[in-house]
Amino acid sequence: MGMLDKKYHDSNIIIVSLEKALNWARKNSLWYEQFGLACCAIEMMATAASRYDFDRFGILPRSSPRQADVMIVAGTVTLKMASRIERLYEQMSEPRYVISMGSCSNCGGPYWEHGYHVLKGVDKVIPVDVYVPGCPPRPEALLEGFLKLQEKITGETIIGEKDKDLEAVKAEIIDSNKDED
Amino acid sequence: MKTPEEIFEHLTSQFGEDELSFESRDIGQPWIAVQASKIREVSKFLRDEPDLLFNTLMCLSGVHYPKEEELGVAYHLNSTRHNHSIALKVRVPENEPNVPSVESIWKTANWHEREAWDMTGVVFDDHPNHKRILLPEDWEGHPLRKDYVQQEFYQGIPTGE
Amino acid sequence: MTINMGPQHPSTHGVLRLELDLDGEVIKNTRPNIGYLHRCFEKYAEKMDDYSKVVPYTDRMDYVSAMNQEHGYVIAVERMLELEVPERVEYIRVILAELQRIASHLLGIGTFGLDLGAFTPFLYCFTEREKILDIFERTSGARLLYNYFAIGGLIKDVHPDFKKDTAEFTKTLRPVIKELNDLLSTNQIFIKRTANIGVLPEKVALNYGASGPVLRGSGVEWDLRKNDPYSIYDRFEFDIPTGMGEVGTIGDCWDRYIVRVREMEQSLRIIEQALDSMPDEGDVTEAVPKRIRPKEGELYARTETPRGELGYYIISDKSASPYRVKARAPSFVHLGLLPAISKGALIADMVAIVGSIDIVLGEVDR
Amino acid sequence: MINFAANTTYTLPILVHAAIPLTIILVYALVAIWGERKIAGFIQDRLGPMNVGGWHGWAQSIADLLKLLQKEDIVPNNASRFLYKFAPFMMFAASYAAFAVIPFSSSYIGSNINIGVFYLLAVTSLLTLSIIMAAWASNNKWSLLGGMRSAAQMVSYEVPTIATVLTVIIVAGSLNLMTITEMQAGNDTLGFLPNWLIFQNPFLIVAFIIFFISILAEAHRVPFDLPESESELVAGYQTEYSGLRWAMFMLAEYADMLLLSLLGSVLFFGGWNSPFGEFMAGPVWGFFWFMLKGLLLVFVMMWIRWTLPRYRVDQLMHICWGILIPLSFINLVLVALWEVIF
Repeated sequence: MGMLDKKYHDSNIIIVSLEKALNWARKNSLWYEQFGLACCAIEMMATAASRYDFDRFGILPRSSPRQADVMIVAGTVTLKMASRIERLYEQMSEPRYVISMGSCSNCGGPYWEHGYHVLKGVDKVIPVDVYVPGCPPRPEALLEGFLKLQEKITGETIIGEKDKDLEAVKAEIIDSNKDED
Repeated sequence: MKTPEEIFEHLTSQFGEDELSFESRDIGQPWIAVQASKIREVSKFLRDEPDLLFNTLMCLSGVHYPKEEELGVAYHLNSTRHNHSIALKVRVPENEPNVPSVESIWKTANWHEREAWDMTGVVFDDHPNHKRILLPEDWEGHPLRKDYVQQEFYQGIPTGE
Repeated sequence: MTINMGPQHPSTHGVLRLELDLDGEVIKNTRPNIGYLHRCFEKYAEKMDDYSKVVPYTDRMDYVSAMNQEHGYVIAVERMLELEVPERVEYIRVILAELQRIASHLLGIGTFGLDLGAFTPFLYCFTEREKILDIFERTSGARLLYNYFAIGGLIKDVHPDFKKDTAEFTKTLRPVIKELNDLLSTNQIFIKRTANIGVLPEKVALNYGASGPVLRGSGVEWDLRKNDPYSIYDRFEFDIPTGMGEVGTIGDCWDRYIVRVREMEQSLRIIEQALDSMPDEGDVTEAVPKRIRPKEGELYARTETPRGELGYYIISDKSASPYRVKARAPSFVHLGLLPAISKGALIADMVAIVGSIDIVLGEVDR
Repeated sequence: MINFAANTTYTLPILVHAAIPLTIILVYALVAIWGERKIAGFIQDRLGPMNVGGWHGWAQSIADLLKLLQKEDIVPNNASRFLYKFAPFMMFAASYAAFAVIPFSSSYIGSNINIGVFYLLAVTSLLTLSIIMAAWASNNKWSLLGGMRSAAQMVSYEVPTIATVLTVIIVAGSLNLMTITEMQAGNDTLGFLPNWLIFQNPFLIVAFIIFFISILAEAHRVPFDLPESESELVAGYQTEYSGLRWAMFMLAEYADMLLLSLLGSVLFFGGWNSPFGEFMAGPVWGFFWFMLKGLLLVFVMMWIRWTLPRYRVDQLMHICWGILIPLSFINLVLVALWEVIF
């Protein structure tokens, strides 16, 4: 992901250290898009407020999607809202991340069975990086979600996943399948 | 402060007993059943009569009665002046669900009636903005009908799991 | 010029969309568009196979004042069952409901300030709100949506320190209200932004079905806790604050705001009285029925939530699940009167008006 | 024929002169953005940045900047492409160019020209133009509204700013910022106070208050931050900007804030003069005092930002045309009279 995505075929020492610096900057400056959908938005606000204080981790709200890095889908996504969420996601500038906060946006939550107007999981319309479970999740859980996202960013490369890494991943999957058998 | 029975008496003295009836069940509150064609006149009378002065419409709800193949609209009125309240009820057949709008009497009915149309499919005549309110305009069906079948896709997005 | 405010906009308090017809910055016409959070509450209430299973869904309607939502619903069902609730339960419910009212008003005031550009009071309000949430958490185990009121009682007894915690909190809140008054209520910029803005005359308010602080801000002394007493509210002494047009016209944004601030003080009074006379012993679950099957009939029960009159219209058909539950949400009604009071205002005023009627979209769309 | 030798003699000093204010601006912006978050945290009972880089999150702004460099550069559909791309750079150039006439220390000034004040005010007027450019080019209604507000606000508030600057010029009798600073040296006022202009004439205190209110509006700070008021206009004229271009706007805003504060300290608080006469004076100390005075004013701006709500557009204009402008002109006359009499 990012501006140099897959432009180089091979990594070297310069690219690796540049990669580290860029990842460090990205993970430490996650500005989230300031919009909430439902109950979870209140907990999101509580996380930004004095007691939990998002700003400690450099997380700031931005009201314009253009300047945001991460979208917190905080609350129930309805079918009427789904296309708007999609558009908001498209308006965000790359590199962008999505945190799905709460059961509703993970899978429909309590509105799973008879909720005719509820989208059963926001991942049906946009890709999600981190799922935070809970109804609503506690502020600590949301912070944990951000820490997980930071971990994920640390592992990103500017030249795309190396081929041998892919092979290793494949081998791992085959191994784990064997264990299950 | 008047009891529902007194309010009913007051109403019958004005409109006669043909279009009104006083109903109640085992528990809960009684209500006055009104013919659909009369609801606007009755409402206006209830609002303006000095002894009644029902100046607010608290709630307006649509109900579906599949057994009788009817739709109902319940009006809950309240008077802040006399501190009494009453429920009115209108029943219309499913195939011709037209009820006169009371929007001109209580402005709050505007959104409530739109919601009743949206959820149960009662049509309110002379409503200034008779559109769906909660669901999108291109939604199929009225969800709070007992025979409602959920559509599978909305604009290409699956509504189920 | 027509402009879309929302569904993603910093000051629409959720997913409200307002279509504004503008002439420069002056608003010619407002068309609220709602339904972006329609979560099918009424359908769920019908589909649940037990009356008590509806309670968690009432929480999620007005998620800022979940206790009050539950209170309204359990009262409605208890009236259908003609159920007597133990004394201790009533006291605990009233204390929790009033604490929730304070928490909700704190949030409303804070976000109102935020809409007008004052960021710091918002965080001060949240700090106080966290203290209330701590009490709720120790009592029910949850921070936001509690599912704590059961039909006929409570899910479980309160925390042993409940009385102590609450009494402590009531002492710490009063200085904070004073600080808020210094920071916002008497701030000249704040007054300039809110006085004479979005004036809602008494007659219009009643015709549009307004209730709660919005109606009281227009000078009508109408509070269901006094005018149609439910639970044990008739035992307590408290005043109904109303808008008096101290800095502008009666029914302007400042009046609606100050009513909320003053209501917090009244809630504190109720809590203190209830703490004094609350019985210490008693089983809170003794009256909870095993099986809930009301007889045939229907009723409309209303309670006073922080936002206004919350009504539940419940029809029972002798089965175990309700035939129809309609929730009359105050925010829904208040949003309906937005076009009437926003004509001729500026965009900046629009933000103030939406903030002053203090809507929660979960309740608007249900 | 090009004379290379002559060229180097000219270009090298120019480059050095250009680099010094740029470094100051960049370092200041990184510190100020971090500082503002810390100050906001302190006012709001929280901590502010804590994790990035170790001690109190000192590297926070660096991370932000590095991240903004990586962001995608979006140009909206139907935007006026050239204007859209050019506006942020023009805005930064405007505030950067104005630093040329600021006397940072007794021995350093970018360009010691005789019409320094005039040049500064003229160049900063470009800010308005670039904001309108950005707003109009974005093809977004919120941006446009922000741009119109900004144009009205900045053009209006330039009048009281200039009127108060004029009062100082009447007292100082020079348009050269270096000369104005030099004449404020010494500690003779009432026997112990420094010879700063604010102590020279009681009406200059009024002038300073008007000046400070006006620069709050010029720098778009609360309670006058209408062009980008978050809760009303999403992000005003910056709504469509992302990544580096948006960073340029932020940089320009912060640079503008410092520029106006420094101008204030030159005009009213003696510029690089030490408050203790000869004690701790000299070119290096001069730079220290000068920045300290400027940053103090910046701090007050931040303090106000986190305390007050914001005004409405029409109220803002009323304050300007109804109160500040008449007051500043009356004050101008009074200052002149005072100078004639004493």
